[in-house]
Amino acid sequence: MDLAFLFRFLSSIMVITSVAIIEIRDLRRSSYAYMVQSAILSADFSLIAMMTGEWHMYLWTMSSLITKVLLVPRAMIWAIERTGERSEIRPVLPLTASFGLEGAIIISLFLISPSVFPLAESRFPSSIPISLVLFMIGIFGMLSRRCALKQVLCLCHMENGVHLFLASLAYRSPITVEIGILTDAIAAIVILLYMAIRLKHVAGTLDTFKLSLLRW
Amino acid sequence: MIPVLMSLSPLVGSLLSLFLGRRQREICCILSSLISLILATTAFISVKAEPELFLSGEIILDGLGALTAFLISLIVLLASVYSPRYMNLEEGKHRTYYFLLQLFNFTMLSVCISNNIFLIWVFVEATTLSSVFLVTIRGDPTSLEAGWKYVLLCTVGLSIALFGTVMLYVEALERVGESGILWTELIKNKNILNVKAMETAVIFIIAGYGVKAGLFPFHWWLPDTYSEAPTPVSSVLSGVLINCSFLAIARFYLLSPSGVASSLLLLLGIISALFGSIAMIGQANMKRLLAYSSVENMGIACIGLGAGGVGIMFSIFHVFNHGLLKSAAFLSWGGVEKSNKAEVPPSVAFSLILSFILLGGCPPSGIFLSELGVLTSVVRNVLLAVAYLISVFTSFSVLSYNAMERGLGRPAGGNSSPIWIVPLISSAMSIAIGLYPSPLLRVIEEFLGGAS
Amino acid sequence: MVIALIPCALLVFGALISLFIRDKWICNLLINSITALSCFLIAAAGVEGFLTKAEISLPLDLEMGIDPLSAVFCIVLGVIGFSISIYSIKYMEIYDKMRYYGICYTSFMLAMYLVIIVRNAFWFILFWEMMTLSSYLLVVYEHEKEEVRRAGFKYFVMTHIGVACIITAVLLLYQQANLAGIPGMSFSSLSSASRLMPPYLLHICYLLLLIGFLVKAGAVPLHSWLPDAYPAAPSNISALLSGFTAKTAVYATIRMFFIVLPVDFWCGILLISSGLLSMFFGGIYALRQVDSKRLLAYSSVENMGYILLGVGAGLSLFASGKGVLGSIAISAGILHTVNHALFKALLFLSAGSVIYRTGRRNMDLLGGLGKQMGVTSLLALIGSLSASGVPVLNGFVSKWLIYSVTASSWEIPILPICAAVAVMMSAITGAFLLKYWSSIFTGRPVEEVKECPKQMITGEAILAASCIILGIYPALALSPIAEISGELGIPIGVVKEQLLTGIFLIGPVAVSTISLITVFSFLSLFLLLTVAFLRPIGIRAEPWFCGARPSDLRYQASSYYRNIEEAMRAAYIGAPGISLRIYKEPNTDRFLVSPFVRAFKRISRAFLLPAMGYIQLYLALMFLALLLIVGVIAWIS
Amino acid sequence: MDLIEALINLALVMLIAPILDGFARKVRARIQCRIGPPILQTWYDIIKLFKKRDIDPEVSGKLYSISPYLSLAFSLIAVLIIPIGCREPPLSFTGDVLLLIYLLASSSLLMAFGSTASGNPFSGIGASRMLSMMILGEGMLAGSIITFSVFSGSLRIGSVIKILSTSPHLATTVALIPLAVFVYLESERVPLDIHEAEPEIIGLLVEFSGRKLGLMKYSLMIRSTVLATLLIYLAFPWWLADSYTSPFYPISIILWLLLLFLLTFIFTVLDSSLARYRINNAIESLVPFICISFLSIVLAFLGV
Repeated sequence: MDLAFLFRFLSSIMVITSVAIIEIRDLRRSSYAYMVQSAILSADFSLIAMMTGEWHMYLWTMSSLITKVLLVPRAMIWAIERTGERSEIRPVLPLTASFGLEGAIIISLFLISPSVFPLAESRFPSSIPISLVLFMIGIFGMLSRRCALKQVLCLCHMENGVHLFLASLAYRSPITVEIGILTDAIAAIVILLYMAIRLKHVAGTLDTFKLSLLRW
Repeated sequence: MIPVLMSLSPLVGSLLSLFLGRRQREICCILSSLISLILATTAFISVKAEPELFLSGEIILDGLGALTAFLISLIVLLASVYSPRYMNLEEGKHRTYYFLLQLFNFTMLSVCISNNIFLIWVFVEATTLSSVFLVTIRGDPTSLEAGWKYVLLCTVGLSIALFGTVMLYVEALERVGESGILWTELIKNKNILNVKAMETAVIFIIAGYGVKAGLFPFHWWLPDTYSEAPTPVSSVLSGVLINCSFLAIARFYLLSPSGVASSLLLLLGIISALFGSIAMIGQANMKRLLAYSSVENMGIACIGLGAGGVGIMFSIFHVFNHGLLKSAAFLSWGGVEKSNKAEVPPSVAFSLILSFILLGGCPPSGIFLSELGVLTSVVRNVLLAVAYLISVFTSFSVLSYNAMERGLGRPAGGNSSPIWIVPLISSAMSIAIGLYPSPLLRVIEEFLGGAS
Repeated sequence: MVIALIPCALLVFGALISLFIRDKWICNLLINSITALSCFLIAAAGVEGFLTKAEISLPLDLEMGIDPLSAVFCIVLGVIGFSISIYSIKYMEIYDKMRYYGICYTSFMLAMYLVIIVRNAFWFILFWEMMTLSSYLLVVYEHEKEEVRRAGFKYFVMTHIGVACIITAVLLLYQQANLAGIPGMSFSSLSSASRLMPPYLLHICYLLLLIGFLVKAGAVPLHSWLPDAYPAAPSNISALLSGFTAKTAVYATIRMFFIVLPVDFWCGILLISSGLLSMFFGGIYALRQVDSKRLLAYSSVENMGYILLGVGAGLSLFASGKGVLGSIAISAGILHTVNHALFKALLFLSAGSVIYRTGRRNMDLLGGLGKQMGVTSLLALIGSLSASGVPVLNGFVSKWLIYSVTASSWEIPILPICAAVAVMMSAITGAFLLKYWSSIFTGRPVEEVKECPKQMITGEAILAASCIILGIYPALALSPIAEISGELGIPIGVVKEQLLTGIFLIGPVAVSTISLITVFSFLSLFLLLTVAFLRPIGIRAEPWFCGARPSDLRYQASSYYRNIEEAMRAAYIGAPGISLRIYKEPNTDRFLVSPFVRAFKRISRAFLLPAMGYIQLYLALMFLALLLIVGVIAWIS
Repeated sequence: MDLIEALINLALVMLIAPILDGFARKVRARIQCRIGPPILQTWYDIIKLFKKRDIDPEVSGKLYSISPYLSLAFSLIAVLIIPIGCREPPLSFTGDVLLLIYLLASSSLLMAFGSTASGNPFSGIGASRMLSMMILGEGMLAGSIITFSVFSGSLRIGSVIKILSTSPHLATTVALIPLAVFVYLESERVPLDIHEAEPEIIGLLVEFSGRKLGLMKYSLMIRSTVLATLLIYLAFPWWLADSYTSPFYPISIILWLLLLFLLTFIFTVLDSSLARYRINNAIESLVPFICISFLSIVLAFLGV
């Protein structure tokens, strides 16, 4: 069972978990799904570390484990309790339509990614389309969901995609880069959650359709 | 070591201000930005054609960086001198305001001096995060909504830029090897980089940083953020924040000024110039009007960048002038907001009219020169020149109409507290540059000489 | 050439000084004396410019030079500026924003002076823009009043449309110069560039420059800002505006269309037709005015019609090969510019002194001031008589010269018809100036008013004296003007000989001698007059009111030419169905400016449609654009 | 500028003008079947007026007392420009036609200024009416004279008459009509003498009395004679002597007098048989003549 096959298998599971994160209505369970996905991501990082023998990849897996698997879901649940939001506001798109769109995104990205990103000769060719899929699904989630907290979750999901892309291609970059990018991602998520709580407290709702007073 | 000290002094100032009393906090904020201004001017004066490297290549001091750093520290100093008199915040907000203002200053200065392509991304992202709570300091639903949009849109945009940077890095790794992460290495042997891969990377970078710079299809967060933020913050945001992202775009564009990237910049530039100026026409809220004027001016800068040759020099010069005058316009508008609606103190009215007309591009101002320079670089293609002229004339007439509408007409009165001197400093500096631009142009030329 | 630079330094010094003087009276005195001194020096520079054709080029390629054309306009600016500055020492006391006035007035004077001596297109645009801006700030001097602001805004928009056209035209020329490899933006390089321009581009340049200059001159198709802007400005400023700023447009037209760009026949025809329209509509609308400064504003439009007729005739005659007659026509146009500058400034200053004392502009409410303000009424009389072309005064000579040139150029059929219309218009000029003078200065005094202070009288007296001198001895102005034709490639000797003694005056009589004869006959009659006065003066009695009660019977200014207005109802565009009681001003900008403003507002609303506040929409638009870009690039490569 | 001819012309016109007016009053009387005053009656009136003391209104300004002399001065200068008897007028140069128009216009303008200066509102009404008529009159005069100059190719009255005498054409005859109407208007004949309506004593000269009234009337008469001679010579340009020294000169002077008396006779017959217009239908009646004068310019261009 060589590591490359294991790497590809784990990445494909991540695609399934990403669809789960977007579709699950209940905020608490979708953050759990996010925790699962981050765990798989960290496993991927460790595999890359083993394969390339880069010592600081281990550091990267450790930090992503601590932050993505423990810290962010904890913060998310804390925010869910503070704002009292049980489940998501009914999204505009019905279930089947969003499933269909996500499927279309996945398939189209797998087809066009080789022509757009001619990085065939990199060590992990398979991870590029997968990270793109994660990224686009995250964006699609933010587009189609009304609840602010759900948008934050989709943002974290998108960050996972970016980090996978980063790790699989720029695994030889110095440590300062990884620390910087990771802190930025986490800081953005924490700030967004804090603002979501303030919004709930001040504006009374987390529905972004109602939060659109600034026009023209 | 000057650039490192220059960026660290606001960081130290911000941390210090957490533990001080109300008055001392304001003074500490002003002091730290003053120190960073002095260091920035010494760096600007001592800058040479060849970029100097510090801390094993991580920190760089070249023409473009020094110029933007000087502008940033100047504008933040003006804002920090302006805000004690303008803002009346209770204790909690007062502390966060001054802490974040200096932190914001630190992040922007470090963008100018960072040589590592990833660190540029990290610090630009940090500028967004540090300025969010400055925007939502007022705490009412609209400012929170503006902050929400600001963070979400900028983070998503910048992640696109991250994609581009990673692709660039992979390409550099192959061609240049380990040290490919440093911008100076890349610029030295940019001709051996594979053109095809570079193109897609630069496209993604332009799109990504374009979100922060406020180019047309990505600018939607700009008007809401500027109109909701308190005036000194929006003067810093509009004056210098978009300069940082423009600096990033310029640095990466200079790596591969290929056909596709330059035509993309020209396309985005002309659309944002036209959109910005026409969107300004019907605006009632003055700050939104100035926001759309920022979109328009960034469009003009991108046109200059895309046109290449002398256009690049004048676009950098234009962004510098625009920073000066946009913050002057916002600060003088703050003066008008401060005086009660019935009457406008004559000194504030004078600084408002002066800064708005100069921002529009009236002859003595630097913007007139840079707009003329960008026009000469784009004058070959008649269609582009005509669209460019339309946008420049519309923005000039709308800005001067609004200046006259709000400056004149109300009887002179009200307390003209001395804060109106602050915007006058930057307007006077812009007039001086307009009449005698050669030292600035020399620095930019040396930088461009080194880079190309 | 050094004398030419001293006034600039003085004016800049004046502008800076006025910033720091708190006391109103001292600031006013200082500003006006500085401008008076610098205007005197400007006139001296003009005279010196005749003797030595001086050129100077400062750094940043700011070339300046005084050739005969600039010299004539320098002298005119000097004389008018000097008298207006002296006048405004006392006049500005009724206003209080002295520093605002100080900065704008000195920069306005400086900009006008530099516009007429600069030789570089870039700096020409810069000073033209500076002149427009400072004149705007002066027009909105009393910006507390609502209609002043509205008039100022219309002035701002229309003059800046003109400036935009001029900038575009100069840039077209500059682009041509770049392609042909000719460096720099000086007039000489632009003229050589214009020679190798494709004809269609050249005609676009002509059209744009025409629009730019006609807006500034206030010729009819683009004059709708003028009748609002002049009354809104304080009187000494409107005197300067109508006296010289409109003339800078004439200077620029002559500079551009004769010296820089190749001469073109159809531009001449355009100028002539615009002149004809301005004469006709300026005169007719002036007949109806009840506000004194509006009447004078429309009279400026009319006189600009005469000037454009002269210059346009010159241009078309030049283009059709008749150089000598063409240069005489231009000299006639420039002479009328000089004369009009003098007597229009005099009329505006007299209106100003009436406002200084009574504070009113509506002629219906004024009347009978002639008794108390004797000297002002005499000066106003001199102004209005010279404007309506009474032979001894200066208006007659230039009008007569323009008509004789246009009437005697039979190749271009339109010109004699213009001459006929012009003669008819001169009668209308006499009519509305009679209305102006008599409704203010004659009849029973409406209120007790003292005479105006000395400075205002001296200011007006200088202008009146120059009107009379140029009337009696026009060769004083004609010989320098004739030298201008030397610039246009016509030997000066021929033009001078033609003008003063030649085809225009078969036999020994020169133009100046006609006036000598009139003076001679005056003298003889005055002798008769003095003899008559030896006899006892008649009785002073109540005026005979033909039996009516002599209470406050007054002949209102608005009822002066009611029948003529009735007959010419068709000519008043934009005021259908004149009901003489409700006086509707024909606002041409109802269908010229406001539709554009509404259209622009709608377009900007349409552009902003997607900004509906939904963050999802913004994200969707962002990614749509990104997808588009990536798709196009993938498709290209 | 030969002085003798100038003096002769001046003397002739100054002498003939009042006599013509006397003759007109005699003819009007004859038409109304009454004997009427002697022909020299107008001279007697003027001499009487010069001797009388005049009554000045106290609100009148200085211009009120000077304007009669100014308007007379301009009329006298106009005399020097028109040819009397011989083809070369004493003061002739290119463009003297326009100077003639201006002199006559400013003479009546000064009269209007003087009358308003008298302070009486009724003289204001008179002045505004006179200027309304003058505006239309100038239109007619300008149109016709420019037709003559375009047709004859020069702006000198002398050469205009010389060329006209060779070949009469439709354009010139058409141009004569508005000129004749203008002369009729200037000579204060009934249908158009609104501003000097004697019966109601309202009009321009209501405040003038004594010497000033005499001077004003005298300048009016001289102006109408000058215009009458211009009309005569443009209509019949044939019997003009070459110069005042030629033997044919006295005969042409007599012919000139006869034509003047004939013209006055025609005008007076018209005058006494028509009723006076109100101001607005007077204006409406004059507008067609302006169109005719501009039409004649176009005809002159077509070389008809």
